[in-house]
Amino acid sequence: MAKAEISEQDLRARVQKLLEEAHPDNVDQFTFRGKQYDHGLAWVHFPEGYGGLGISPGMQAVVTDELSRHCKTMYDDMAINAIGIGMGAPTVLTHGTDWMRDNLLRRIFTGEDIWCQLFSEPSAGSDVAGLATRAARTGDYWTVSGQKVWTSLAHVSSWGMLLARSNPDVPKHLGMSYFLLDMHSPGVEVRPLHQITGEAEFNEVFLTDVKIPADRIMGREGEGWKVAITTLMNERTAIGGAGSTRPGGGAIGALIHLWQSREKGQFSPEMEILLRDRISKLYIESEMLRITSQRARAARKAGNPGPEGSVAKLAQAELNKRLWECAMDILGADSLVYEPGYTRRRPTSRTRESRNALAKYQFLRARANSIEGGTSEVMRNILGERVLGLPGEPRGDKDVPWKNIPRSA
Amino acid sequence: MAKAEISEQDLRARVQKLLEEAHPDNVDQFTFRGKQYDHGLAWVHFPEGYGGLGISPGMQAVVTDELSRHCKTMYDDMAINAIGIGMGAPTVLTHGTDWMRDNLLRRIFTGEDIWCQLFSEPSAGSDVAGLATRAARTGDYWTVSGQKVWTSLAHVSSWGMLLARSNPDVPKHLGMSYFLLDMHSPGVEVRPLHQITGEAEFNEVFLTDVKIPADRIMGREGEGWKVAITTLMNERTAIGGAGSTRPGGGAIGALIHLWQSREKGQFSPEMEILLRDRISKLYIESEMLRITSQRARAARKAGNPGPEGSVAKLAQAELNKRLWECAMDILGADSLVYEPGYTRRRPTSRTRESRNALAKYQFLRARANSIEGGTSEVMRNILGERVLGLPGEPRGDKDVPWKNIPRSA
Amino acid sequence: MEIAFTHEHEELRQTVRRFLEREATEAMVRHLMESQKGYEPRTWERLASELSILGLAIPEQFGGAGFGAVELAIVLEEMGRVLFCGPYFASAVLAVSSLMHLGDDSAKARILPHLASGKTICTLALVEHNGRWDVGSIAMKATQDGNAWRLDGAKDYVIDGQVADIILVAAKAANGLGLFEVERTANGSRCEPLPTLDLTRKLSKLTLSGTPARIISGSGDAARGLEYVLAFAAAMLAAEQVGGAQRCLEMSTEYAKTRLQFGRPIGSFQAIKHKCADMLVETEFARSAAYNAAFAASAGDGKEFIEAAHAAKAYCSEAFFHAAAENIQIHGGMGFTWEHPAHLYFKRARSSSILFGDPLEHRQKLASQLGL
Amino acid sequence: MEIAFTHEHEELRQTVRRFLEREATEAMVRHLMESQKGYEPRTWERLASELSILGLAIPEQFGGAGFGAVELAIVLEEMGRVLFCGPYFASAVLAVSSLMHLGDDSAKARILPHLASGKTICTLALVEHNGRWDVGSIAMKATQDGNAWRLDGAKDYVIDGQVADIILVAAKAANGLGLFEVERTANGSRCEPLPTLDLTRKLSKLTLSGTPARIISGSGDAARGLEYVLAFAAAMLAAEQVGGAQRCLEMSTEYAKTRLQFGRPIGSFQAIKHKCADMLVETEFARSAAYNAAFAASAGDGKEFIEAAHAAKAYCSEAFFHAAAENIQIHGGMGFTWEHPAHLYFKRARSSSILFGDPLEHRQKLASQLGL
Repeated sequence: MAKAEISEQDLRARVQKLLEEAHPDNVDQFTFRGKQYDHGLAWVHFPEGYGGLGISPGMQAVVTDELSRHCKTMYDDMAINAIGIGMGAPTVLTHGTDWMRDNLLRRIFTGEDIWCQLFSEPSAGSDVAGLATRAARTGDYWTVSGQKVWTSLAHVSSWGMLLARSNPDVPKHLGMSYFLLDMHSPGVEVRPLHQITGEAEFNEVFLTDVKIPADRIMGREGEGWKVAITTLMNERTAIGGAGSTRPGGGAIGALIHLWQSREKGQFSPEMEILLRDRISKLYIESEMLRITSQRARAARKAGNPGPEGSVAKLAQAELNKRLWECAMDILGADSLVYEPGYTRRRPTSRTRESRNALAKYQFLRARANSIEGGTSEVMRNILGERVLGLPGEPRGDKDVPWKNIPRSA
Repeated sequence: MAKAEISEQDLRARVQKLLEEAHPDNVDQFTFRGKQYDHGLAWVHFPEGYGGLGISPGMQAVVTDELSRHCKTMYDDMAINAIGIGMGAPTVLTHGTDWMRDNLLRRIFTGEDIWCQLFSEPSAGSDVAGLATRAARTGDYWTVSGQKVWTSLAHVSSWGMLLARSNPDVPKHLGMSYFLLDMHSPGVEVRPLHQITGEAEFNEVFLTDVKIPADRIMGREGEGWKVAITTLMNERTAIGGAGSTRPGGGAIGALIHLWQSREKGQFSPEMEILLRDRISKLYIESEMLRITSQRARAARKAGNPGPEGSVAKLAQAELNKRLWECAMDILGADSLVYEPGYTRRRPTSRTRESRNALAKYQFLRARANSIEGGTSEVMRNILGERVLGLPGEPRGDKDVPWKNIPRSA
Repeated sequence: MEIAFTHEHEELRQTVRRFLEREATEAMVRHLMESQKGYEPRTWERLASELSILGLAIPEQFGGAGFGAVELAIVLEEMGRVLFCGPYFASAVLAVSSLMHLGDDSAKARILPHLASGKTICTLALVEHNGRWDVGSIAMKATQDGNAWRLDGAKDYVIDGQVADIILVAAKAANGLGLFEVERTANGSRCEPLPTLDLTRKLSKLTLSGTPARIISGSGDAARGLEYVLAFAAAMLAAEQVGGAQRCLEMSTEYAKTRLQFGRPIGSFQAIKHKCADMLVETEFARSAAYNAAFAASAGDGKEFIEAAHAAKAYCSEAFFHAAAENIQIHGGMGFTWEHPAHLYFKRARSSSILFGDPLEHRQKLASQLGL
Repeated sequence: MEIAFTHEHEELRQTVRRFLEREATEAMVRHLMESQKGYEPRTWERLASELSILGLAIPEQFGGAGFGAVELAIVLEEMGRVLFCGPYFASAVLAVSSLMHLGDDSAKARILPHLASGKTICTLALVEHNGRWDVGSIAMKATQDGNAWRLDGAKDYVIDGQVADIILVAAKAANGLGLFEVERTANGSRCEPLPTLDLTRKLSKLTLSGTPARIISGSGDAARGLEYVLAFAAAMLAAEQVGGAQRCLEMSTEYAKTRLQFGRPIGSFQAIKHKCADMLVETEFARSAAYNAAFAASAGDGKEFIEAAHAAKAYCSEAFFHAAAENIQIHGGMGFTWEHPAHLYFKRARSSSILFGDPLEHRQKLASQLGL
């Protein structure tokens, strides 16, 4: 807070100083990003000493800009440690212990420690707070058993943000605690979970009598839900902000490209007109998604967050499915073929594939858009209740002890 | 039951005998239909003495066929007394007193007494059983006060089938009674209710301290809901069975006719193709509605009623709206005009209007299809719960006294 | 291009909203929709004197406020909310943009000040019997007779023609399309009201036989200018549609909160709640579409604006219609009565989706622009 | 025309269903979809010996059961329910109907008995690289050389070509289209498996270079006959789609009854319940569409059948795809895993909607038939 007076020019000078000490084109990732952290240029809105300068988050763009002017090597936070940087770091900053802040934040930023999130369970999907993984205290340890699912990056992670039930005798939102789990602890088993595409983006994580030291809790015992909200808020922001940022870019750009490179004579003139109308419609909706997201950002900046942000997650999921369905229709009979065949790989980023193959992959992958990060049904509830103020449903799971709530096996 | 052996030939002979006694081309409606009733040819599946012969309802078609061979004047039950014949008569037969059966059925069939149904209330739409019209017993009379709505034909009716709350201290389905209301009783006020089309197909009926003799109850006190189910079942059957009965007939036929008589040059070639695809799609759906209804009839006949019947009501309502929207798009700019302007008439049957004017009327009128006789939302609940066996919602209005249930003003 | 309303914009919106809440009540709308003229002269006068919005998009030199598309869009959105009855769209949008884009200096100086003051009401007559909003379809004939012109032909669906003092008529002369000024009461001019589906917006049929007219679009071909005016009208109508959609969403939400069935508010049922959520998404998208077109219009009249206008009219038409239809459904039987305002929005939505081209047409034109 | 199944029809359905419940389990489907051949020879043999359904639509004189389209539709609906893997559609539907409709007496007598017994597997190769199911697009060249014929060209998306002993190939001769019999292993024939989106139905690409062939469609032009075969295939595929849609509805309903979230079955939430209700409506309509086409086919091959076939393929494709997509959504994350069968139906639905023409094409052809 003391440094609110740092000017853009000053900030650029600090980047220059960093580059004099370590240049990403000359040293390795851990070294360079470690220095970047030490200079307070990792996440400038964090406090000094924790990789920041205590200034407005908008100023991070200045750092990025200055780096891009002088470096060929540019690191992408999302590629390095999406969950650690996007959700782990803010959660540690807000709810972590001093030990955690001092020992974990730097390694999150450098990418030395990859992080994952252990919230969802097979029996608790939309109803995350209904989770059943048990944590029981014995002496200086918690003993945890249960099963987590949809855990990206678990197979390469050092740390997991674990939400577990520490007290089944109180209503469900009140009986959870939030732990920092060393993923190399005995009793942690990670198995790949293959999806409709054949790939395993996610994992299942089985926890069997895993011991967690008592000081690895974030927030207090029973306050896990509150801490989880911090994590989830950062997830929603990430997802809601997606979509194309320029007219005709992103998925709609790919669709138009597919259309424009169709083979002559592939369609009858009538079919061309029908498909053209669909593409035109999808273009309009993609534009409106882009502009609505832009309005949301502008409103947030102006301190007037409106409904535009929550709208984007729902709209994008539904639009994306229809968009890739249209792509398949443009491919026509070629969409019967799935070259080069289904794989069992673990994708990090998409490799260079033919335009057609990529469209088919996206067609399948898009089905998850209306499920992951909140189903479209849950999003409609949120819009209806939190934005429009409509009343909730009568609930039988709110004021009763968790153990008395009926749940799936 | 004794007459199950009546053959088709025998039945035709009975019609011949009727025609010798009274011929519809020579005598008036009341006289002819009175004789038809006396001969047991009104509704042949009713018992002897009540306008029937106790034989299968399918045999009514033989009567109609024989009449149509020999008479120019053919009466349409729906035009004469839709509610009395369609719903009143079966209810009287099943739940009425001897006096009612002896004195009312014949006059229902002749059309001397028009009937209406007094179930819906402003505060009880989808939730008919939540109704608030009060009936209190004092001596030999019930005193009734409240307001009914959506009452077709109330302004010309002699009798109304009235559902009212006789006991507010028990759960809602258990506290209703079913009355036969003389519509000319003091305290009954009928006001026309104008709709989106400007017309008044329906009425509001205000009941203020209306006295009903105690023997005008159908079923027992508190059993009104059971009796109402008989009435409503006959309503659903009537509505569910609607739709075109031959390929390309009914609404879709009208739509195609509109399309084929469009003016040359009204649309660009692209628009023609886009509209043509929509019409083709609507044609397919209309066909599937027709065939599904036909399958439902066949299944009922074969004693295996399946889901096809309940499906038809929902599908028809939704299809009809889209169909007339398409008609408006075919009319294009002409759909801006509503010739000859909105009227305040009370329609009996549609008068001969221009095709375009009729389409515009239907476009507006169709909006009610997904509301009247059960909203589409209620129909989806019924399909989900009664046909697919999905669980109901948790309910707060089932086991508590009616008077304790929150309701709209 | 960024969509960002200023503090002044918000003030304009609030001022107009407060004014309309008093002056354009449902009772007033119902009164005017049954009337011949379709507007209330005292309210009209106050739009000029109190709010100064009749000349909102007229330059100051011609007596206006010197604003543009963004400000007009704000006013129209507010008018759309309440189904404002009056020739605002005809006079302050259609006529002003036609004059500004096509009119010669003399016409501007002669007419615009009177439009700004509200003393003269003006409209544009473009589309003809085939109902295609398309300058290629214009058949009205303009004949030069010395310095004077005469018009022959018929125009259909003339917005608020019944009360226009001056009608701007697009017609075909020997050397191309021109825009002509005609007095409604001129010799050989007949302006008949049409019975409209949407009672809140009056339409007329205009028949001209040898009617004296004055050319105001100079000697060149007015085709491109008229095309711009059509796109501008579509963009502005889209803003009006957003207001209508927003109001339908509000009515539905309000009703869903208070109407009880089965012992609970109907808005607690997902069937209703999710309908409202979808309406919200579509209304927000419609807002983005209309604002985008308005900001594009104030930035220029090039390709970016034309695309934005097509997208806005296509999207907003469907969003408003859907919201108006769902509003009836959510209100159940009551939403279907004449007494309830839901049908007024439904009819407005249907008619607005046709005026200045329906969604299919705009999507096609957009597709052509995009080279699809 | 009335749709009325007899008692015998119901028996056939039950027999086939019981057989498939044992023989076409999910485990078997997963095993076969990963295999090269894509079918289990022992099961195939039992379809002939136990159920006698390989020759269901083959006349008794050629060793078949002498039934027709309605019976085939029943079998296909049941196979569609379980994603049956095997060349039934290729051999018992495509090849048999091609031979019955186009084949000369000698071809019928030579081939049909072996199809009925299951000793020979046969398929039809019609569509080529452009993927249009349209006899006008056929470019495969047939050259007469004395009494012998040779074929040159390529066919794409040949269903179960990888295991066909005989492939019926539509090709262009000097005097029009003809249907030719080719052995898969003949000289100059190359049949390569394609990596398919839908693993439960194998497709091949067939390349012929001077490959010896026998003409079986006589000396006339086979175009109209091939068009009938295409319509018949579309109608039969529609029946298979109904089975798939019905199974998706059942899976969704079952899951919605048992899966608890927020302390209650998810099927008690209207968001899920109404999805299921809409799936039910569409599945029943799809059933009407497919049955109608099957009964029309058994009644004749005229205009009524052609219309019914277009309507069925258009409607059932969309209904199955929608049911399969909703089934994934209702199952949430689990429905998106490889382990759960939902994705198998989704991929089958997508591919079936393309095979033999997508909904847009069929709606267009129907519109032409109706004179729209």
